[in-house]
Amino acid sequence: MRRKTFPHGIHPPEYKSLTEAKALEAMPPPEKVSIPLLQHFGSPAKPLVKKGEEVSLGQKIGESTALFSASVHASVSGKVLSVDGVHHPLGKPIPAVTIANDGEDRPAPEIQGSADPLSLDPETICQIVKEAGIVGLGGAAFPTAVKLSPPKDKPIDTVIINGCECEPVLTADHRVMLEYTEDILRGAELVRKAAGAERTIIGIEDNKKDAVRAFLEVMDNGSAEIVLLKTKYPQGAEKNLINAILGREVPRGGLPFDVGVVVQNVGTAKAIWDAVKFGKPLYERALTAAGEGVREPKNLMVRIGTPFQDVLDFCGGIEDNTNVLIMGGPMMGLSQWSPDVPVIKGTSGILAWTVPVPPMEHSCIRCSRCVDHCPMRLVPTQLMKYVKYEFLSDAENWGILDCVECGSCQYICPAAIPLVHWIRLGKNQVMGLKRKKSANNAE
Amino acid sequence: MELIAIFISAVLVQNFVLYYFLGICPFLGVSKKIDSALSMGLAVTFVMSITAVVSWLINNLILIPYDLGYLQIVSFILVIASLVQLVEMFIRKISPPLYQALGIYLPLITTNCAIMGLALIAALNGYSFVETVIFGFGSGIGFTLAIVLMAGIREQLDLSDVPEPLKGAGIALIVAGIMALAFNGFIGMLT
Amino acid sequence: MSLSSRMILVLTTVGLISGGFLAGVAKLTKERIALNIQAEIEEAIKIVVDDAEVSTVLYEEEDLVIYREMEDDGQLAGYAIQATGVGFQDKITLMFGLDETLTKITGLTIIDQKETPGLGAKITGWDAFLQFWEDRDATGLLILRKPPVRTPSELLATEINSITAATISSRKVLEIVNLSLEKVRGLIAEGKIPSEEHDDH
Amino acid sequence: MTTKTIRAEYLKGLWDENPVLRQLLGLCPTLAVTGTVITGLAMGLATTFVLILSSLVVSSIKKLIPAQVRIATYIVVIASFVTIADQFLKAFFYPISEALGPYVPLIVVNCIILGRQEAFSSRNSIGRSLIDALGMSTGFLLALLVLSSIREILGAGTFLGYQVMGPWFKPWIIMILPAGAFITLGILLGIALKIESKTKRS
Amino acid sequence: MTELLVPILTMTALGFLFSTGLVLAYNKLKVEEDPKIERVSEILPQANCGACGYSGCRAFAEAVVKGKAPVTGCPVGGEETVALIAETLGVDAGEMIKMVARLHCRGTIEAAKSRGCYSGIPTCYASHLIGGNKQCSYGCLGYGDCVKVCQFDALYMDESGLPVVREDKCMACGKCVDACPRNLFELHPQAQEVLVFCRSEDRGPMARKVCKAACIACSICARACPDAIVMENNLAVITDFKKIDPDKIPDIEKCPTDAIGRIHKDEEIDEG
Amino acid sequence: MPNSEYMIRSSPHFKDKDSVPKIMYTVIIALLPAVFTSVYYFRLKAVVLYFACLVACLATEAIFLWVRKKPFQSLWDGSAAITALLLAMTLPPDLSLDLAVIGSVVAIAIGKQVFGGLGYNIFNPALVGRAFIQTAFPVAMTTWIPPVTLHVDTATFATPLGNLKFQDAVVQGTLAPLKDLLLGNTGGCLGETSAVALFIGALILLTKKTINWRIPVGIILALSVFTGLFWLVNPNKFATPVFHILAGGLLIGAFFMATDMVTSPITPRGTWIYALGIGLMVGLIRLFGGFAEGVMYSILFMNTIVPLLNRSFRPRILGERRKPQ
Repeated sequence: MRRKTFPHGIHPPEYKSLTEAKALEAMPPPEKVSIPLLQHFGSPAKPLVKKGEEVSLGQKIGESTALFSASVHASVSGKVLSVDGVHHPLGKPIPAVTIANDGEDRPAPEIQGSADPLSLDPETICQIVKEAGIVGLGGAAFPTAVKLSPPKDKPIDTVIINGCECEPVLTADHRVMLEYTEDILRGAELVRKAAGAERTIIGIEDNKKDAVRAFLEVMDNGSAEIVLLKTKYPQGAEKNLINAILGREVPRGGLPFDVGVVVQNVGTAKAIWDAVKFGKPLYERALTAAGEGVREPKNLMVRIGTPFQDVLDFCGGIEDNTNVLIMGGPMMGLSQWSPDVPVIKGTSGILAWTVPVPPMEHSCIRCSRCVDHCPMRLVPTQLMKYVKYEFLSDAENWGILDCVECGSCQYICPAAIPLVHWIRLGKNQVMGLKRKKSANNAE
Repeated sequence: MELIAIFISAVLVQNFVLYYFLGICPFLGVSKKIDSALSMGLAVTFVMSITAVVSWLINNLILIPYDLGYLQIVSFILVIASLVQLVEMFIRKISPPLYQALGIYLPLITTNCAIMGLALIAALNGYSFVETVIFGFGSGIGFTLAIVLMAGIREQLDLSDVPEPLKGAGIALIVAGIMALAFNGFIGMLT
Repeated sequence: MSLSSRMILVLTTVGLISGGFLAGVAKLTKERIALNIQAEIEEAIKIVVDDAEVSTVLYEEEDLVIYREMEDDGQLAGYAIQATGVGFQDKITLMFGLDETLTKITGLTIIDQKETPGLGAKITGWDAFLQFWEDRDATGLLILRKPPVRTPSELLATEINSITAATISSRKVLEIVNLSLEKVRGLIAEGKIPSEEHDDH
Repeated sequence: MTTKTIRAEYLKGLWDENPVLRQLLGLCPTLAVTGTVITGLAMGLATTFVLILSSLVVSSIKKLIPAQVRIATYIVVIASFVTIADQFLKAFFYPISEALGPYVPLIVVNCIILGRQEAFSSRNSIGRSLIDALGMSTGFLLALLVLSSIREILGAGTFLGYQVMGPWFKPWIIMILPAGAFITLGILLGIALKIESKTKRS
Repeated sequence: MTELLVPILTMTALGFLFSTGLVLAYNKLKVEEDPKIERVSEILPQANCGACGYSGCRAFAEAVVKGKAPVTGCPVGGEETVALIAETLGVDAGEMIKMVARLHCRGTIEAAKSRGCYSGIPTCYASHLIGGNKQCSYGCLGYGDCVKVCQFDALYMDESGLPVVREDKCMACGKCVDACPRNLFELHPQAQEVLVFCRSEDRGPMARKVCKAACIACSICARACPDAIVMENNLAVITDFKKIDPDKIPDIEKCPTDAIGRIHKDEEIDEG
Repeated sequence: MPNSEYMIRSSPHFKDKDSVPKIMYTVIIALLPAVFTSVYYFRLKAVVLYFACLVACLATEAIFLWVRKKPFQSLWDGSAAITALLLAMTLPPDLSLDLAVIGSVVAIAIGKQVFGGLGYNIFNPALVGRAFIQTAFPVAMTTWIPPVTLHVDTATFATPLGNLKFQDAVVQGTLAPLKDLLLGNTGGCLGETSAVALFIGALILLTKKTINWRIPVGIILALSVFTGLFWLVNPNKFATPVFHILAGGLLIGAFFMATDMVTSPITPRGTWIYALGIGLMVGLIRLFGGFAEGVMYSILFMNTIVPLLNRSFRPRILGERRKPQ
């Protein structure tokens, strides 16, 4: 099988051997879960329960109000302790429903599967997915229902199931592919039906050949194609994945719809199958707890709302000299200041790391490595300088808003400049200016 | 061949800015942004070409036949001043954005020594009519080249950590000095 | 009076006054300036032709002027040739002398040049370049001696000393002289110079 | 007008509003003729002559000129004086005039002169204009002197033609070339700004 | 005689020719511009700071002359400028209230707990982007973005880690208001003495945990002055400072965390 | 909680091991073969020149860092040392030390620090320093001595290119043999004579991907095509492209100077134009210009264009439509 890939990008050390052979382990539900009502950017869901109320497993406790928002469900059964702001992995305190686990895992009565999921029509599938609060499990947590219902004028021809897991260290998706191969295939079929696409392609990087074999074993002919990809970061980023597999380029500021593609993570595909077949809402997810600081790295099935501390304790605790705690992968993950934050739908990994003092920052020597490696073909150093010296309109012209913050540039930068941080800063400022402008125009 | 030599010499070898030190004011003043530098360069090129023609006519049809060499200065500057004012009014009428872009520098073309210098040097070199036109045009292009290169460099310097007292004119002059060194490479290429 | 007519009037008047004024000043200085220019050429001639007192223009074209030089007593002192040509950076105007027989160069001086200061500009002031022009053979092509020598005796009669690090400027001077000499020889062959003298004798 | 204001009017041209170092005016001649002190001085004096006389004329006829032909008139006045200066140099200081080349006629477009007429003489009395012109031209002369001294001493090892550096000194030819002029003036401007910011702070 | 006549004639002719040309061109091509714009523009301080909401002083002048902007639109120039502009345009200036920028946070290094060990670009905005370096998600981050944008030298960071406004120098241009990623600055009339020094919307216990100077929503102040102070999102808000009864100020200052109270004018004079 | 202070920072949390000092020291190592060759050919003179330039450059850098209150660590990042080495390598072996020191001071002060130090300079610092002394002291900078291995007893000696330009070496048949050019057994600047030593260094840089391969390739390509055309037309008057590549400072310029990251374009298309421009201009100067050698001027001239190139040749962003320009 020929290996496909996209231009540019980097190849950081993988560190996957620690956990890739470890089967997913279901972590026992903790005593207390805090389920934030907002798990991605957007507006928080409206709480449906009150303090003191009894809830059951899978019960909807937050109703999505806006388009780009998803419902949330109880991940344990028990009593609601509070509906109040808690620290959140994304930084700001966010209202969350805290539930004391009664240990019974009483399923909610409304949970009902459908006997023949593949016969459902697209609208129903979308509806179920929306009700189940499914979001993209790759990390960005984009509501899946939105992805499944593209605008009418943008016909979809291809569904890509993203099995790249290009982030170093993380192996949860890998394990999901090995252990839930059939579920993923079925979920993929549902996605294809819902989106009205003709074909399904599963993209897997060549460092996970066993997953390819697993798929080939269970696949009945023709239901999906498998494309082997050269291991490279950030292959899992939608735009690069589409470029790698189909050679299509998503237009600037556009979405995969614009080139007739829907991309779903393998975990999401499984979640869709679970939701449609068994009526199971998204209340748990697979994640990798690893890193130098974690004593026993593991792949885990964790209930949403479990505090990081509990997960880390389950993995034997962390080393004393741990000084970085990350939610997500090492390239795009968010550093956490406190282990009290809960696991959310987008938590693909919990990493504890011991990093040395950051290397001394030099001034940019224009080595152009960031230019050579940027998967979006931007000029990160120039963007950084435009932001630093406040030439925001130039930064916009040079495509700062196209940056996907994959971190390739900063990884490769010999001068150790916090490029991604600068670019994020610039993106925010540019967006702020734009908002201001449109507000002024609206006046 | 002679004409090409005059042209290339005016652009690269005896560049008005870097060799004759003419037009330093706009060279420093309007070289902060590439776009405005380009407009300024083109405006100067335009005015230079016209000046070359008109000053040649005056010099060869009036001043030399009547032995009025000493009226060169007054008559040239009068021509230039009126020309520039005409151009200014013209641009203001037909292209307000261009006028906005060049801002206060358009009137300054009057006192741009490059224009006056062009008329004088062309007269001094005793160029023929066609040579004068080529010389005027080439000098304008040379000015444009210098100012646009300078603007490119200064845009990059905007993103640099230049010591406070040197910011602006100081560093621009130093860059001009190094540019003059680099342009030295062209010396002797035409002879 | 309307604005327009006032504008015209003022500018015309200013032009009138300044014109008159300048004409006056020019009248006062004109002669001196002419004298200055004359003096410069005469001085150059004196350098290149010994005992030259009276000059007459024998021949004149765009880049070449030939003077005949007489001593006080009316005896022929030699010829001075003023030539202009392209140097390393810009034009070079120079003057060189020929003896009575038009076969030997008697000296050379640079009137005007814009060569690189301190380098090519040495053609005006560097003794080892200028002094070594005496007694060069003017009947054939002169060539450049490289690297430079220290005394004139080291040079052949057909050789010219060069300037270290300014080879091109020295070569340009040589080229101008060679070209002018060729022209002069052509003129002799055509009988244009020194024809008048032949008539005299 | 009190003595104090006269002094202040005069002194401002030396430093606070020094045309070259602070206002960046008249840079073309500043760069072009400062290869040797003597040409620098000659240029400075010629400029002084033109500046003072045209200030006098402009301030005395300022009321007669309609705004639309203001600049044209000033220029003719200035050009007349420049012509006189040029003729004078040619007649009595021929070698210097040769060395200055086209830069004497170019005094006519020296921004300092027109700038002063625009900014000062056309709005002020004859006396004040005179003082202002004197101050400005002294400032210009000083700047030329400083620059040309540096360039001549480093570039030729001489000052006003007299050898000032020992025989060990190798002249830096670059200093009398355009590149050296630009770099030296750039550094001078930097130093001027540094001094200014220091004095301001204290 | 011709020696004199020719130049005089030439110059006269040239002068005549060009002046005529200019006059013709002037009449044909001139562009009308309201001379008032120039005059107003000359009055303005030329700081080109954009506080008026226009791209520069000249743009503002144009807007004022065209009636698109109020004569009081330039906060930097102060009353004098307003008066001059009003006089030029012949309109009534109205009253101009001196405004100053004020910080709504008292989370000094000591009071507000820091959050982890921040290692990134040392600006408030950058820190704010990744959650901030203080446990409080609403408070001042202390990197002085506001000080950097202040054109009038009216802000400085003091040792406690908070920016201080020199009210005499503050021109109320609003740059700091825009610069603060947490919107802690607001322009207030200088006369307003009582202020809420907190923006935390956290519930009391959480707010107290992260910062000693946080508003813990105890509503003592709101009870003391119900007309002027209300509680919104766990935070005291002054709805109308004019309605604050001066006699009640001591009651307001009973705030257990000092999150509301008078601005300590005396101190600032010492430091400024 | 074992550790109360976790680090808060933006992603990514991984970092490649390469660093600015590493890059700089790789370049220095790559320069060493040529440095040693020059010491072999010019003995003590070479050692003293290298030493003088190193000391002067580092001292100037240190003074600027001190005055501008910048971290002193950056003195040892290797950039000043590279400038010193490159400057020394482009000096005539017999140059007096005061001139070398002036060149070093100018290189660091005017070439680099006035722009803000490492990473901000527009022009290659070593070349600024060299251009300065070349223009200031043209005679000293064009006086050459033969290498000790040649065993000739002349005070001055012409470089192969000087021979070509001023002595009509092709016509006279006195062109330096290619073998000498390869080994460096000829006159010229300290570091430029031995093509082999430079090739070894270039190989190091290319395999380590420290330099952009497009630049040397572009320069050599443009120069070969340009000089090759003239050579084909009249081999009796013009030297072969191979001679032009091996002689003079072309190789050191193409591999070590034009490739200076700070002063070369950051985009591939810009890089090609830059490289081809240098090659072409070297050819023009050598064949028709006033100088025997043109590498320094060509690189400096193209340096002035780099900001424009960087601006005009922004790469096409993924998904961006090609606009008709």
